[in-house]
Amino acid sequence: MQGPHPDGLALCRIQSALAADVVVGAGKMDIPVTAVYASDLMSDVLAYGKPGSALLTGLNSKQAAISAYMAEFRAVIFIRGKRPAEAICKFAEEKGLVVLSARDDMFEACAKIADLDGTAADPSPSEDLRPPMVEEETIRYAFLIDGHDFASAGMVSTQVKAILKTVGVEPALVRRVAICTYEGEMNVVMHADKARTELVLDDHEIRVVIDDEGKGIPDVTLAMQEGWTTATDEQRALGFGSGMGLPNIRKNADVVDLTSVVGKGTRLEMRFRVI
Amino acid sequence: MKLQDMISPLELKALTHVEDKEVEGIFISDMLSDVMSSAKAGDLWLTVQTHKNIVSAANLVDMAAIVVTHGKSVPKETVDLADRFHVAILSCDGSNFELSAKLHAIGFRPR
Amino acid sequence: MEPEPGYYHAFSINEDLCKGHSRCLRKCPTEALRLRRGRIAMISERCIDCGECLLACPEGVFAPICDSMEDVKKFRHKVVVPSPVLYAQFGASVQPSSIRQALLNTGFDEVAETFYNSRALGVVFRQYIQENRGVRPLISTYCPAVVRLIQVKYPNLVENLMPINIPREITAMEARQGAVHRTGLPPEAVGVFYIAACPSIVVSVKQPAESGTSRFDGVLSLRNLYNALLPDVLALEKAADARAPKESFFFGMGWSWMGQIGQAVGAGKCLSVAGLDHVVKIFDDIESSKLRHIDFLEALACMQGCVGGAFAVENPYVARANIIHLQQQYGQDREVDTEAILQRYRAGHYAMDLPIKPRPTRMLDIDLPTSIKRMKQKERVFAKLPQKDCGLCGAPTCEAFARDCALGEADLTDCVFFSEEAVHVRTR
Amino acid sequence: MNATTCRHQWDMIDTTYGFLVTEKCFHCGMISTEFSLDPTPPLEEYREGDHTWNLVESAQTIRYNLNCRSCGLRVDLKGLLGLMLCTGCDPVCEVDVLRRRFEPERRWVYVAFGFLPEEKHVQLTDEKIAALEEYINQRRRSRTSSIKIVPGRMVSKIQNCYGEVIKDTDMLSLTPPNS
Repeated sequence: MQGPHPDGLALCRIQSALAADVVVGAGKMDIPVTAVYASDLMSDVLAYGKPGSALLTGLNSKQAAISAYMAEFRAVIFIRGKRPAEAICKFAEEKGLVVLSARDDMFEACAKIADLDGTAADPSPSEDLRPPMVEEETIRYAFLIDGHDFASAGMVSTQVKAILKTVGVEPALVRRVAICTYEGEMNVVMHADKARTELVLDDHEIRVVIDDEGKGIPDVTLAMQEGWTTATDEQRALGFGSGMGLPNIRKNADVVDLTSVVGKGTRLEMRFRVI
Repeated sequence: MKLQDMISPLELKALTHVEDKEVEGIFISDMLSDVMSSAKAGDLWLTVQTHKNIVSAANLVDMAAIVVTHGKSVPKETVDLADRFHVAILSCDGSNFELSAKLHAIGFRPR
Repeated sequence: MEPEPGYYHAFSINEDLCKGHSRCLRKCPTEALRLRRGRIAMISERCIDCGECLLACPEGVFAPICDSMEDVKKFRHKVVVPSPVLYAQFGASVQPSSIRQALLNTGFDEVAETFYNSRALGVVFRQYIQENRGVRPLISTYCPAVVRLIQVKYPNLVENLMPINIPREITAMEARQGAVHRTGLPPEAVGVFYIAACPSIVVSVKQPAESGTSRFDGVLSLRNLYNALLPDVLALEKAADARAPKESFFFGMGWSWMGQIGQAVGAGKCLSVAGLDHVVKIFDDIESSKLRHIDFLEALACMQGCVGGAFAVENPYVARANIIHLQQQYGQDREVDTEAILQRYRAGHYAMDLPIKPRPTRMLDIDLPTSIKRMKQKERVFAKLPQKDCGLCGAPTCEAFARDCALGEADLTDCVFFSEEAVHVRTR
Repeated sequence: MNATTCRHQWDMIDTTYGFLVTEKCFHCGMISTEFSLDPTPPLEEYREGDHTWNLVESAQTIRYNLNCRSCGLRVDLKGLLGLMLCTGCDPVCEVDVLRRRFEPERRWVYVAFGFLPEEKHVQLTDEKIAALEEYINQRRRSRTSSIKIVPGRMVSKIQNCYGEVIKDTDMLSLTPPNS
């Protein structure tokens, strides 16, 4: 959402454009919103809504306020003069959500907000409010690994595994990812100070990136090759081999990218195709 | 404004046969109750709903067409039912808000 | 509520008795239980029949479904195979012979014991471990709840399950053969029944994990049988007091508490674990390939092992002390003919009929993109939940509630932290 | 102007959003429908006489009345549960017979359902249904197609009916209605 107006549009400008009543949050009208999400379908709001948005909706129900809160929206604007019930206001008040009630219908309200564009001195703030509407089915998780913390080694791979199982990734693939993540995690615990692990999952690929701060690997090619020569068939049959971390990763991941700067750290990216 | 004149500037994709109708207003909602209460004949209905009962609602008040927004894919049974009752369904990748802004930008004003 | 078709469960749920304590929700290791609209509901495919809910519920909402003596009487020749746990239920001084006699008095024609096969399988396990060096650790299939847990939550570990049959099933097979031979009756006229210490065994007989058929014709609950046996056992004991020398009785290494299977396999790279909480931790480690140096894992669902089963009457610690006492009195070590056992092993006598396969459970969605969408919803909901796991929404944890919401099985407003209305519903 | 000679010009008035709650007694199989203004439907089963009511479905819907802007005649539609488009599922059903007859002239048949059980609720009279039909057709302003509204009692077997009812199911849940 980085556009010319990273701060977005102040709620008071929307409120005056719509001549909307401020139902909750009169003191918060200078807060900016960075996108507008116009929908009555709360499952979508929750899945695709961007944090910092304003929700325009005709669904006058507590679910609207709860979903907006969970998706980290800043405001809920009820259209067509719908006035939220006491329970909704109370919830919004508690959670710091601004609630407006506008008389316009959804199209008029959208058009007016988009039109604020023309009155702004700066170029096109409305562009900011229109982030590309990509309902991308991607999910990301981040984990931290502490180097030298042998007691917690394996925690990240256990979490990664649990996530993949819940999503319903095929068990054999889950295991490959878990083994690679475990090996990567062990490398961090043994050789680095700390690392950030990222899991990115979409419908065609699983990516695990382990970015560590540590001594680094002097010869990446050698590190990768060493395993190839020493790993026995038997260890391969087992799916792992003690001290065979990298080759084991290479065997279980579809794409491995290892880059390292001596004295700084190592970045290990492992990718797995989802069939 | 004619429905046919909106298809290309708004990058709409027709999923059914589209009769050339006059679009008199824009109605955005994902609730059939709202259609019952507030939609007008001749409105273009923007929604993310794709269940086949949208055909039932759009037909009752004789809306100009249904535009399924947010890039939702529309099940075949909905498209089939729409064709049977001469209800036009189009789809687009943009959000309700984005499409509103575009409609406004191409000069559409409700009657 | 009837369990969904497809998965047999060893208990029925009497909703009318449910007072909404929700103790069972927290105890369930697979999060298979929910309180929906003030009533208990079960997600059938998640349930592994461990019996934790039975033990947790003060109201008796979960009633075991077992066979009765009526079912036994349908057979012309009736054989009973007691769980070794049975002998630990009547005190340390009660003679096993009295218990066996009491069983015969209830209407059985024959009592067959698992002790010998438990010893024999120790030999077989050792041999199998030696011959098969691939997958490690190999996991015992003795506890049906653990086998189900693997099928449901650890499908990858199915290949670690040791494909050797268990003592009770082998005993049932041998007992039937023996009875047919002695009586001349056709095999179907011989009824072989097990006395189980937990519900998971009932399920393992009614719907074996390997989707074959059990060698048993039915299962009786130890708890149900206990009251019928007790007066008889006590009377027999009284009468037996006068009778001098104690009957020699082969009371071997029955597998009734944690460690006994490991002990049967022999020292070395064996690991024993009991209690589902601990089993789950060990399984996580195995999946991350942490325990590759372990050869054999004995994993039991109940704390302490089978003496802690939901159908057991005696306190598991007392039961264990009783068994130790019995073993000292009646001798636990009798030589087994290793060569004969190995010969039978090679002939396939101990092999499992069919391989055990994973049991698919409901994911967020079959379609991966939809599933990912639901996962995002779940994570967003979870991030904003109080994370106090109060259980008032009817789900055991906030995490489970978030997942239920994403699946459309619960409403956001069910969380009492978001809606006061929900409080009234729960406090009925 | 006299109400009987007035060419009514209908407006929708008294629009109220609420829930259409469908409950079933699992002992006798009887179905009961109610319009509820509570923000959440009843969650628990409850007893009422011989029946134990369980929630089958709760959908959002609206209730409204009609008012003639020329003569001020009001038509109370409290007895109207909802409208359903007949899509043709039972060839022996009278509604389907009508549908087949009217389809070539683009006259679409909708069923106006009343609440259940019938004896507990005021049922829609033919006059009210006629007024509703008139209102809808006036609202449509179409010269090429029209709407025919028939009473719910015309449906031969409600259990076999697969028409599309105008209501909002699952709006409050995270699972979209089409999944």
